[in-house]
Amino acid sequence: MPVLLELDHMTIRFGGLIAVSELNMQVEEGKIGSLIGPNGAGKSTVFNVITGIYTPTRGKVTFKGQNITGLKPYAITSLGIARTFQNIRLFKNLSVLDNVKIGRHCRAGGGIFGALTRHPGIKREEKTIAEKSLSALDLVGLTAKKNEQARNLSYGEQRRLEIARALAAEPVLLLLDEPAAGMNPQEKQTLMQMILNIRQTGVTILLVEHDMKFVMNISDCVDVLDYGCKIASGTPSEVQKDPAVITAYLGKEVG
Amino acid sequence: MEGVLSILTNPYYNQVLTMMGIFLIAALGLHLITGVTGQFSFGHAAFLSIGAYSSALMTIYLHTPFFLNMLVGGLLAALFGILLGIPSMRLTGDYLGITTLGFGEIVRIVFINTKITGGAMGLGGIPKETNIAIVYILVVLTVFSLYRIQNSRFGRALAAIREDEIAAETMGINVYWYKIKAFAVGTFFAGVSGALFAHMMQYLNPSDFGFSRSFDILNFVVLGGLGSIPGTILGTAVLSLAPEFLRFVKEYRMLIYGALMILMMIFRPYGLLGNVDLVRVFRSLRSRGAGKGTVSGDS
Amino acid sequence: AGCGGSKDAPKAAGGDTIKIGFLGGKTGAHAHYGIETLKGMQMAVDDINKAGGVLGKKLEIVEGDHGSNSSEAANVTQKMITQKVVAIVGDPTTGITKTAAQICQPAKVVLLSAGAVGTGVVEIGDYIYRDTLLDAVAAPAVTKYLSEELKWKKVALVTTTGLSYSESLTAIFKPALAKYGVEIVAEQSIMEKDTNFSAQVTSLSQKSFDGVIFTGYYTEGALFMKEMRKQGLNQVMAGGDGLLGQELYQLGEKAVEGSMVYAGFAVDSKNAVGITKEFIDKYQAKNNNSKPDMFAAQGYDAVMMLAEAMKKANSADPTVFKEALAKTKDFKGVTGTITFDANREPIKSPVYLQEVKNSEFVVKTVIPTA
Amino acid sequence: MFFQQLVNGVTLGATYALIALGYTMVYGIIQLINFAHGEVYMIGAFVGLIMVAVYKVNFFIALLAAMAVCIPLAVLIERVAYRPLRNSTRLAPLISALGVSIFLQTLVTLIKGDPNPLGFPHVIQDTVYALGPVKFSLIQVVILIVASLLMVFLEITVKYTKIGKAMRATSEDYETANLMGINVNHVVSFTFAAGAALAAAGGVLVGMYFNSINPFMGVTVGLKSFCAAVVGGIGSIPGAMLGGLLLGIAEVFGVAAGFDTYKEAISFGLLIIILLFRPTGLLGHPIQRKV
Amino acid sequence: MLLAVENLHVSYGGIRALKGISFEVEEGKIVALIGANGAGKSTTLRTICGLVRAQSGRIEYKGTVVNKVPPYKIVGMGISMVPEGRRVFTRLTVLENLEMGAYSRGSSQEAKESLANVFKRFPRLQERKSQLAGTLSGGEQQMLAMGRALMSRPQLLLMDEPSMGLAPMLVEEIFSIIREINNSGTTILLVEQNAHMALSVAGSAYVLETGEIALSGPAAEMADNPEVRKCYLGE
Ligand SMILES: Nc1ncnc2c1ncn2[C@@H]1O[C@H](COP(=O)(O)OP(=O)(O)OP(=O)(O)O)[C@@H](O)[C@H]1O
Ligand SMILES: Nc1ncnc2c1ncn2[C@@H]1O[C@H](COP(=O)(O)OP(=O)(O)OP(=O)(O)O)[C@@H](O)[C@H]1O
Ligand SMILES: CC(C)C[C@H](N)C(=O)O
Ligand SMILES: [Mg+2]
Ligand SMILES: [Mg+2]
Repeated sequence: MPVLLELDHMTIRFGGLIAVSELNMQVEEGKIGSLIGPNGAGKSTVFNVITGIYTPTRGKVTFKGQNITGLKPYAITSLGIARTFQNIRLFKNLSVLDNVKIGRHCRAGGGIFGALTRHPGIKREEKTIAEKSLSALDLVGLTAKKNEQARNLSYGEQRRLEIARALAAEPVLLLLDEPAAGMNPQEKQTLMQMILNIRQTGVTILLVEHDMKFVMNISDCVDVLDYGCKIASGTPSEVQKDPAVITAYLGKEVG
Repeated sequence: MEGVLSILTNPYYNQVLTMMGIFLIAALGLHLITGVTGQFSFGHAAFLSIGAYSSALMTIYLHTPFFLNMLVGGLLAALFGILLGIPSMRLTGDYLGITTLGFGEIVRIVFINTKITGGAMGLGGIPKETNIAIVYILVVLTVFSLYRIQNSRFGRALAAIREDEIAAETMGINVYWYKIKAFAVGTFFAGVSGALFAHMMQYLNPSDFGFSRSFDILNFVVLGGLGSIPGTILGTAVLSLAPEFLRFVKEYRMLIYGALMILMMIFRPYGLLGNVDLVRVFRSLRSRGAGKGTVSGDS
Repeated sequence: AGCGGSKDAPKAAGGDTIKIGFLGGKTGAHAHYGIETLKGMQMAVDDINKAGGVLGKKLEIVEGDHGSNSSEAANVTQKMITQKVVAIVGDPTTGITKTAAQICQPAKVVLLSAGAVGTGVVEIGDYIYRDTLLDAVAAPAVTKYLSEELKWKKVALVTTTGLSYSESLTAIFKPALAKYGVEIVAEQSIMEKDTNFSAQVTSLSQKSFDGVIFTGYYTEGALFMKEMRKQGLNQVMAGGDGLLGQELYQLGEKAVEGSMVYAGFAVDSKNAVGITKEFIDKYQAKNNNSKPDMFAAQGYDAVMMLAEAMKKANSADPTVFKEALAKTKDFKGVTGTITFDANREPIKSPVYLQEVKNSEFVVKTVIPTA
Repeated sequence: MFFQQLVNGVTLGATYALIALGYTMVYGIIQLINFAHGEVYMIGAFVGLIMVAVYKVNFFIALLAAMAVCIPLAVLIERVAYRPLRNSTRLAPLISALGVSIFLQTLVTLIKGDPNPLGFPHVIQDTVYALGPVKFSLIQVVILIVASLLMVFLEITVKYTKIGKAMRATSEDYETANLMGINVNHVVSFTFAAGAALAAAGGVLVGMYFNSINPFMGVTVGLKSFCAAVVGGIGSIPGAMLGGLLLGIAEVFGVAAGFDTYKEAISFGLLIIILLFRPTGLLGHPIQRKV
Repeated sequence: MLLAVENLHVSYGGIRALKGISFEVEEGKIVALIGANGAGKSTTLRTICGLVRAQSGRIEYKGTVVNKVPPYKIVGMGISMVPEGRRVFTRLTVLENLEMGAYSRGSSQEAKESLANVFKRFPRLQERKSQLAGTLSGGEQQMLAMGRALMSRPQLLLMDEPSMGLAPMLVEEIFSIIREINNSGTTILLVEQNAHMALSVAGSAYVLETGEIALSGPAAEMADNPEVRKCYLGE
């Protein structure tokens, strides 16, 4: 399998704090990769670097063979990377459906001119946006709430909306930052199935998650960070037996 | 019917309504910038003045047709809107607000100091081209355009920026570029409105475009209901007619006007039509009506 | 008529009064001018009505307060026109007069400003008039006096930028000063509503000059002089009717003692005679003994001139009596004599040059211009 | 000449700073550009004038009286016009603040009878000191000292006292501040009270210095002071002082350098330039982007 | 009974979030509240704190009805909350956040002790005590939110998903902390998605479903209930 995303000696510091240090990491196309590690290890920071919110102090990010270090977030999204946020960032006063439609922004092209004229091309485009958005909502089970304002959803519903919004972009690579947080086991189960389905459609997924059962069940490979450094990498079963990972993160073997 | 006719023929009503229409166009422009995109702009009057002076000068010196001058006025205002949009790349919220306010004042002072605009003495001799028909045709066009813009990919992107810039950017929206576009479109309408104003008043003075004018227009947008086109229309109507209706209270007028602003905000914190989904209201009214009228209801 | 049963019908049909509009700010920044003008107008209307009115009808004032805001001024002007005024007196300031003129001219309603002195007013059309002492007439006369009688050789010129009135007055003073050989050693500008002039005065303190020509309004004038005294400068200032108002010495206190203000009207208690004296007495009786100023007097004269024109033309129709108005010659008003020249600009005499003495305006000299 | 202009600039700047402190306080806590602050300042000036002119009291009593009127006034304004709008859009309280502004300007005009300015009697002697060629007056010194003292006092209050910390917590998240046991309403009222005390002091001092007060005096000075607060970094108390001084000095030197016709543009021009380089003002905290 | 909730109705505009729930929290116990997304768990806690007003029903704390008591007074009465989504004061430092937690406490000596205690439990917070809370990682913020609530030494602690976003080791740690706090006399009402852990520490539990209490009983019994096992324990 070809490598889709590659981090090369990626380092980022905040003042005196080195949040991520010399990280080398690869995500293969079509796989589900996971990034785990203790709180404050630098996982979200890695996401922020990949999506262009932070510029790394050192090192390089390559996506589909293209160097994307330092590109603006919107440019990176257009290349096919979509994400969710650990601290939910929805468009709170917009409807659930509009949230998802905005997620599809980068897959459409209508501008002011199109808005004013609504020529057939635009009508078609709008129709596709609506269809795809609805099907993304359907996937996360929020169809019934499509006209609700996003702010009125409960925490777990908001998380799922975030996923739908990211999916609407039809990304090549989907970054999920703790998607299962705030969900109960049954909901997690559904979510897991959902992620597997998404992968099935050819989307590569990189996951940050603290629920080990979840991670171990669906990941193809796992990278472990601690204090910004990579301490292990491999298949779930390899990683969960790794003594370094156990002392730093798991505390005990999980099964 | 007679009432409508008398409004059109009575020069006073005509005047008041025309003025209202002119400011409505400007307010709708600001609605796009502030209501939809969420960018504070406290210097909208500056763009009116740019449109007003440029189109007046073109009429006076180049004798070009009014519609061309109005268009140029709009475009010129948009050009400055873009210029002002550029700092908005780095500034947010109140910082942007105060910058636009400063920009507005600077523009006014520049006009005071320019010869060709008559400086503080003002610019007279502008032919009267504006009339109520032209104004309301343009109002309709503006409403139509804004309605379409708001319900499009472009409009949704602007709303996303208002809600959360970082998230918007992560959705692939080039936030800076879109903000600039919003400024350009919004200030274009201000420029057009300014051109209409110039050819209505026939005499321009920089003091017509001070910050109190900017805040008036902002009032229209906020009191009507941020982000809502019908709200902006209602806000403009109420606030431009209020001073006229309040004329009888004489010197207490501004006292009442100020109190009215406070009360309206307190009782409708999201504006008169903020949080009212007109489409839903309309639909429910219609479906109720349909339910009454037909026995074998279809959908 | 009458079939509609509208409330307006009897009024329009009745027409037993002749309506004259008042345009000005009763509120807002320039309220003082508006309020005084209205007082003068009211006195004139009362006098005329007592004497039997005009053409057998009584005069009535329709008030149009615009709060010193120009787009509102346009609205109220239009409103008064729909209320069937035959003439409007106002606005006291040049800027708003120009706005209103654009509406009155095509509506064929006479506009007679009792205050506007700036340029480009009567040029708007043949329905537009004013009864003020023009700066173009007064400033040169005063300059001559300053140079020849008071021996001013060097002056500092202070302008309020952004204020139409001040800028045009400065433009008139400059050639006049040159003509009478007075050198401008320093020019400074200030803004309306400014309260701090330390920078300008510090700059002036580097120069030597005999006096200050100040072309703005009294508030800034008073504070400017105060700052001068604070920084140890002792020159006095001279300026136009913008400085006229008791606020000048109330605010300026000792600092404005000796400063000079010219106007088309002043209460010259010792020498006032005839209608002028009557006017002053009547005003004082009505207003707690305070003295009338130029705006009240000009407001009074404006109504009187209109009434006379109507009588002469034997018509209250503006299209008719405007002809008579344009021919006004040697009209004897409380402010002096007024004649409209070929361009319908008022030729007024005399110029009252007043001086602040013991916190009061006293007439220093009366300069005839004719 | 240079030093004289510097003295001019510093004094002007100190008056801006005095009022800017009030803006910054209130902004810092409830993120509201309290446009009515200028009017509270205006009313403070009028109260001071009445006390001095009618009741012939001395300067300090006048100052206290002005505060005694302005504090409840500002607290009332918050109660009536802002509190009901706490959870609505950011612009809503801004508009009602403008409403309050218009209301108070008109009210004072009506009570006074006309909008014309009044002079301020001399309660602080007009003594002029000379330091070489540079002259300055007692009132200038008083303004500078009062502004500096207030700045230090406020900074200490906000940074190190319990109520100060409560203010900062409140400024960020009402609801959670509530959950800490903070009576948010009290904190906000306290902030307005402090802001009003500053405005009252500003009104009396500036009224005395400029020698003229009128019902609309709050508008321009208010706007420029707000500019000063932003230049310094709104929310930052030393920032307000720095911004005020900077604007005052720039304005005075701009005029001295012959840009007098652009005087009003100077502060705004400076504001824009500074914000372009420091988007959150000179001493403002840069906004952290962490998601 | 420390807390008694009776027939509580809450709605947001037109949305009915709680449709008449009743439950009790006995002094010294841990009570768990579990349920699916949107069931109304957070709403319940927010209503107890006074952040949301109830349409009808009663909330009785130590024998007094607290329905209309403003939140800051409720805190003064000894209730404190770890809110959903952390809600740390992002522009305050870690230390200042913790100090805010002790706001309602009079004695600074007690506050000092509490602080030492919190730092002992979460050494990471001590490491970062002068970092702005907004720049902490998600889990660090969660620790801070916990620490902050502990600073006030409440009698009744409401916790809204305290384990969310925490690494596995810390999850264990948090639950042992919960037990510890409880042992030292604090009563706890715990909302958790991690039902497994929640039921293991709790004495009794309630299951919320779309605004109504669907099940209730001793925690151990609930953990054995097949319905609960299927829906909330993922088996
Ligand atoms: N802007 C910033 N300034 C200072 N420190 C920062 C900043 N952003 C992150 N950090 C620090 O960098 C470290 C890594 O943070 P990050 O959010 O990546 O952790 P994480 O692995 O996602 O943890 P968690 O699982 O708790 O979410 C943390 O200790 C955090 O405090
Ligand atoms: N502010 C609000 N406005 C309108 N509706 C709301 C609001 N907050 C919550 N709701 C609705 O109330 C219901 C209950 O929400 P609540 O947050 O209490 O659920 P929850 O049980 O805590 O869910 P989760 O596990 O997802 O946090 C949901 O349907 C939600 O959509
Ligand atoms: C009020 C007056 C000072 C006005 C001045 N005469 C003008 O024409 O504007
Ligand atoms: Mg994280
Ligand atoms: Mg919840």
